[in-house]
Amino acid sequence: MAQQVSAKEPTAEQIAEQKIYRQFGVTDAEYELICGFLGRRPNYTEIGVFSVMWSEHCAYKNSKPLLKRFPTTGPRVLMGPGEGAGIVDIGDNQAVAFKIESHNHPSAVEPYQGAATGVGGIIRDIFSMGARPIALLNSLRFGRLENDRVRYLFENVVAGIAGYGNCIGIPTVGGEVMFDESYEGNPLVNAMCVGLIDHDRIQRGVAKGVGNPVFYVGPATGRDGIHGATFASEDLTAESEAKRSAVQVGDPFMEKLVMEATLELIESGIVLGIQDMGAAGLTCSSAEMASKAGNGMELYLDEVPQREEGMTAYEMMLSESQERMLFVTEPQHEEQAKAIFARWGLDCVKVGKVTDDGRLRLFHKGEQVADIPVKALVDDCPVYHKPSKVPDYYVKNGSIDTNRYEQVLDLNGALKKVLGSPSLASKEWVYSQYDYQVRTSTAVVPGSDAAVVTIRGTRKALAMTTDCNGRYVYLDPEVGGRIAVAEAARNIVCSGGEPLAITDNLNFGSPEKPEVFWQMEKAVDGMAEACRYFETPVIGGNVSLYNENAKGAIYPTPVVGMVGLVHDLDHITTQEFKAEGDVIFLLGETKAELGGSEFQYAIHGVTEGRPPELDLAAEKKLHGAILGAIRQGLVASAHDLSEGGLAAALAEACFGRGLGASVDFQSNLRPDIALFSESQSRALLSARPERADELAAWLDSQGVPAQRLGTVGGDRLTIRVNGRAAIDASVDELRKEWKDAIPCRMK
Amino acid sequence: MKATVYVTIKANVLDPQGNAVQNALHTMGFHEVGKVRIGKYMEIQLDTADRAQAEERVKAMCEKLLANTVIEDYRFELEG
Amino acid sequence: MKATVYVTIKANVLDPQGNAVQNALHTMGFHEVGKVRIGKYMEIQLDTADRAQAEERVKAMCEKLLANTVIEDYRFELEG
Amino acid sequence: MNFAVLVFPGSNCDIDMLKAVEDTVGQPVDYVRHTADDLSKYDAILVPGGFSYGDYLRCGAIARFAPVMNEVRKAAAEGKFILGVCNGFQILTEAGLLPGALIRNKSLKFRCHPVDLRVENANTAFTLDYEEGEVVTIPIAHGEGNYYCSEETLAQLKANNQIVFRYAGENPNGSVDNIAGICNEAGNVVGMMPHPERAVSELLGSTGGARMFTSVLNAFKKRAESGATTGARAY
Ligand SMILES: Nc1ncnc2c1ncn2[C@@H]1O[C@H](COP(=O)(O)OP(=O)(O)O)[C@@H](O)[C@H]1O
Ligand SMILES: [Mg+2]
Repeated sequence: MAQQVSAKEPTAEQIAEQKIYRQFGVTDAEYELICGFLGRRPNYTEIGVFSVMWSEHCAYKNSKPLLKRFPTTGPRVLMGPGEGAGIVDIGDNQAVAFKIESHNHPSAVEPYQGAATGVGGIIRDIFSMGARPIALLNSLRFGRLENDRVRYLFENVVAGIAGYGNCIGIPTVGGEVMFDESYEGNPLVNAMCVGLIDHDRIQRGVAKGVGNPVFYVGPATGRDGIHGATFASEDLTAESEAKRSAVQVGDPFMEKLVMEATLELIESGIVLGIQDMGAAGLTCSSAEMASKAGNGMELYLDEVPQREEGMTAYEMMLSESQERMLFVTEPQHEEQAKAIFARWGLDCVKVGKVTDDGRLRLFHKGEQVADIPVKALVDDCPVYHKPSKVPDYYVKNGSIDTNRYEQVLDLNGALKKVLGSPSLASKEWVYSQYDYQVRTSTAVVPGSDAAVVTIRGTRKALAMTTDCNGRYVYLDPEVGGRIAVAEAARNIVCSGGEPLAITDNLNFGSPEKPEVFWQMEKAVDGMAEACRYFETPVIGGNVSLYNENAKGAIYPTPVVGMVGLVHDLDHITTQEFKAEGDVIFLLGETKAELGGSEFQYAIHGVTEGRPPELDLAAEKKLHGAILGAIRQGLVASAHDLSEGGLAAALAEACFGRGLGASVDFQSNLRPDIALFSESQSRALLSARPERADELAAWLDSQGVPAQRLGTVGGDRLTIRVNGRAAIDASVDELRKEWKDAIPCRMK
Repeated sequence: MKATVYVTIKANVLDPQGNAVQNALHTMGFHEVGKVRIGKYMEIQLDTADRAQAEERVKAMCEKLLANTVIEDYRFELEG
Repeated sequence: MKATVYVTIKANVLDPQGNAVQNALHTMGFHEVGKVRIGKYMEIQLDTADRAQAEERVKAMCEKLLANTVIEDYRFELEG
Repeated sequence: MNFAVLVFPGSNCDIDMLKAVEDTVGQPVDYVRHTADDLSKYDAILVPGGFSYGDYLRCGAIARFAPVMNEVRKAAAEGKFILGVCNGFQILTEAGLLPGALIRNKSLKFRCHPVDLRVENANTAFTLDYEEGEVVTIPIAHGEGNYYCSEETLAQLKANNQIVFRYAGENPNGSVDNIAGICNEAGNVVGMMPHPERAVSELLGSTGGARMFTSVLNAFKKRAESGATTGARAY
């Protein structure tokens, strides 16, 4: 093929001879395959395009076999995995679109921009479906706050999320933050966006209609976030330094304009296909859109708006400059589309054409610089079934007795320590930096089990949460995976919602390590099983692998983002006790389960043994019972039991309104174990005294074990176990430990 | 002694703020305006007389705190 | 031509960012650091050759947009 | 009574403001874009929160040059009712319609939470329905809400009773004299950092802001009854 490449770029021959493709993460075998698809050796642009399309991020080459194990369909699912976001029906021609995505590695390098662009990316995934983004959540993991770098990362990741979400005007309504050595040097930053859409507005990323023009919208393309390997082979001269890939910087103001204009464009009904430029930028969006339509695409790279001089085809195709979109419309709608964008002060530039030959062809400076079968890029990446091996630590943990710790007698002290552990402590320091109320639809603000966002013009609302306890997953990936789904569902149910579906973010170490691959397999199996059981299919997600630090892989952390439907505003329920005299019930069974608990970590300084068990049947029964009780108006407050067990849950329920409680817990366990065990499938409900008997009868009829613990009132939390004093502390004093834990460490 | 520190966004890194100001100046009729880049300007009083040491210390401050060297460049002057 | 604009916070106006940086530098062991003031540093490319006119135009940009004279002072240099 | 809610590129509390008008007083209300050159139809102009032009350079600095601001200036001079909330307040100070400036929060952090406000002046068009000294709960959500003005300006604000709201509890941003909201000398232009439009229903946490909307409707009615159409303190 006749072609001109910049003098600096290696030729196809050099790429082959010097095995330059290896620097792009392309293996020898993959390189041979690529040569086969092309019928010749790839040039520099082509190998670049292949390398990003065949990366784990785009091709899921190590995780595809696992993702197939997830249930992805259901009566409500309108769009499953594969598009920007999954979509679930919520009735009345309305649907909810949501997805989660990670920005772990960018955030480790530049926390503010890494987190900000992570938020920007997930928002584009939602509005490119035609959905109006209505809420954001984020799931974060860091090392211990005693470490300077960890505090720097935490401070700036939170600021970056706030900076982007606040500016664009989408409320950040929930999430989670946990701290553990395991994440030191490799923080996890997962962002989730939820949007609302009418059924007939759903868009897909398809390049429909041979001959139709392809348009580019958004800011000019710079050398942002290009494959690190690119310049690694060059000597560092001043010139190459200036050309080096730059950190992506987010511009939420630009994204706000692009979002409003895009939604207006979609509303006008002239869009045939649209996709955002996320990972692998122009390459991924063009190839995927062509592939889904079974078409090809030509791109004229000279037309692509460029921020810097002298950009090569390779650089333009791989750039990850933010806030850009690609869409296809019919030629006669060009002016209309341009007018819409102009109203928002944006250019909309024709950069290509849909073709019928199934090839992605790139033209630059009068030459064809790439010619690749689209199918090879999108569908033909080899899929690997990595070897899997049971890790030694897992076997060893099987024989550890987590009840062998000496009994803790100072339970007041233990509760304070657990409440003051940053993972469990109040996250107000985080969420008070987020505008969680913009759009005036947030009915349950951060601080309860799940956030609840109302849907204007209806009596309905959406409950949403993210959950995953990496310690449990580490100790037993299958059980931990199940618990992640179960806990998310429990949070939704306690807020008055019916769980609809999940999106997941599989954060793991290197899949090349058989022990890590085993964790992935088992976790996915556990999650898949729970999703089937609760009828909450997986409608989309993201995989982030190679999360490793000097000490090895992070805890396996498959974050679950779940959305539930609150059928009526009257069902919205929060976790805090509401009034003096209300009767407190504990639902579920408490067993001696300290493995992976916050108590084990905070008091005994270890994470070992097996995590709590999860009985799917018991869990589902619990959900039905709670939701039924809420719908009958029997429940004043509902709070699921999770980290910190019964003692922490009672304390948290007291904090909201500063109301105390006096309870007596009947248990045959040692008091410290009884109060801090993290047995699953439990929740605390409170009811007006006059409804208490009715609630008890209802729970009994549902076959859910329930214990009447005591009553709400006063300004102290008093817990007895079998009539014997265990904890007695003022709510204020406890709240101080819980509230100050993070701010004090961040001073 | 006084240190004056200039922190600028690296040449190839996007400067949304600079872009917005550039657009605003155009809208206001300042058509002669080309690229606008916005950085920080800091004045730091130093209680020291040792210039060589100050040089080293200010460099350390820049690297550690004042500039984010992943996306920013810096330079400084000492005076007095 | 290039204009370099310096926008500084007026002496009697609180500079929360400057104070925070000052405290942070102390905590980091830079005890010689006295007052820290943080302003803006802007580089503006100008497509003009007329220096006197540029002087006047940049002054107008500063007064109108680049500085808020309720809280900020500015000065600028022209070059090239 | 006709309400306008201004929309600048980057405004994001425009919807909330419009819905608040509908939900509290049910009067006709329109979005009016930053390019509009005629506000004569409107009796009240609401400048909503958000991040106009990304809040780049300084909050509200660029928005102040939007074409519609000339009309806002005219409307202010005519004595029409103008309320700037959060970014709207910042725009009004940048535009010189209100004295002072809003600088970064002392904590350097964005802060979003409910605050208690004391009503200091219950005579403005937007606070008629409150009692002087009354404490109401209204949320804030800002990173640059630290009100600053010179001592002379502060003395004038006090002398003219231009301080409309003060933070009653902890001062969340370090503002001079705990100021949360002020008005111009004539009392027809009010700016405040807290968001009354977010406090109009129990479902969303509080109703402390609802009376700002009923107030201005009452002010409008009073003015209509008295026959006055323009001028300071005409209500
Ligand atoms: N990163 C975050 N962003 C926003 N809200 C958060 C974040 N982290 C925690 N929260 C909020 O704090 C509350 C407590 O969180 P968490 O302890 O994880 O709850 P649970 O154990 O019920 O899942 C929740 O309302 C949650 O949404
Ligand atoms: Mg919970």
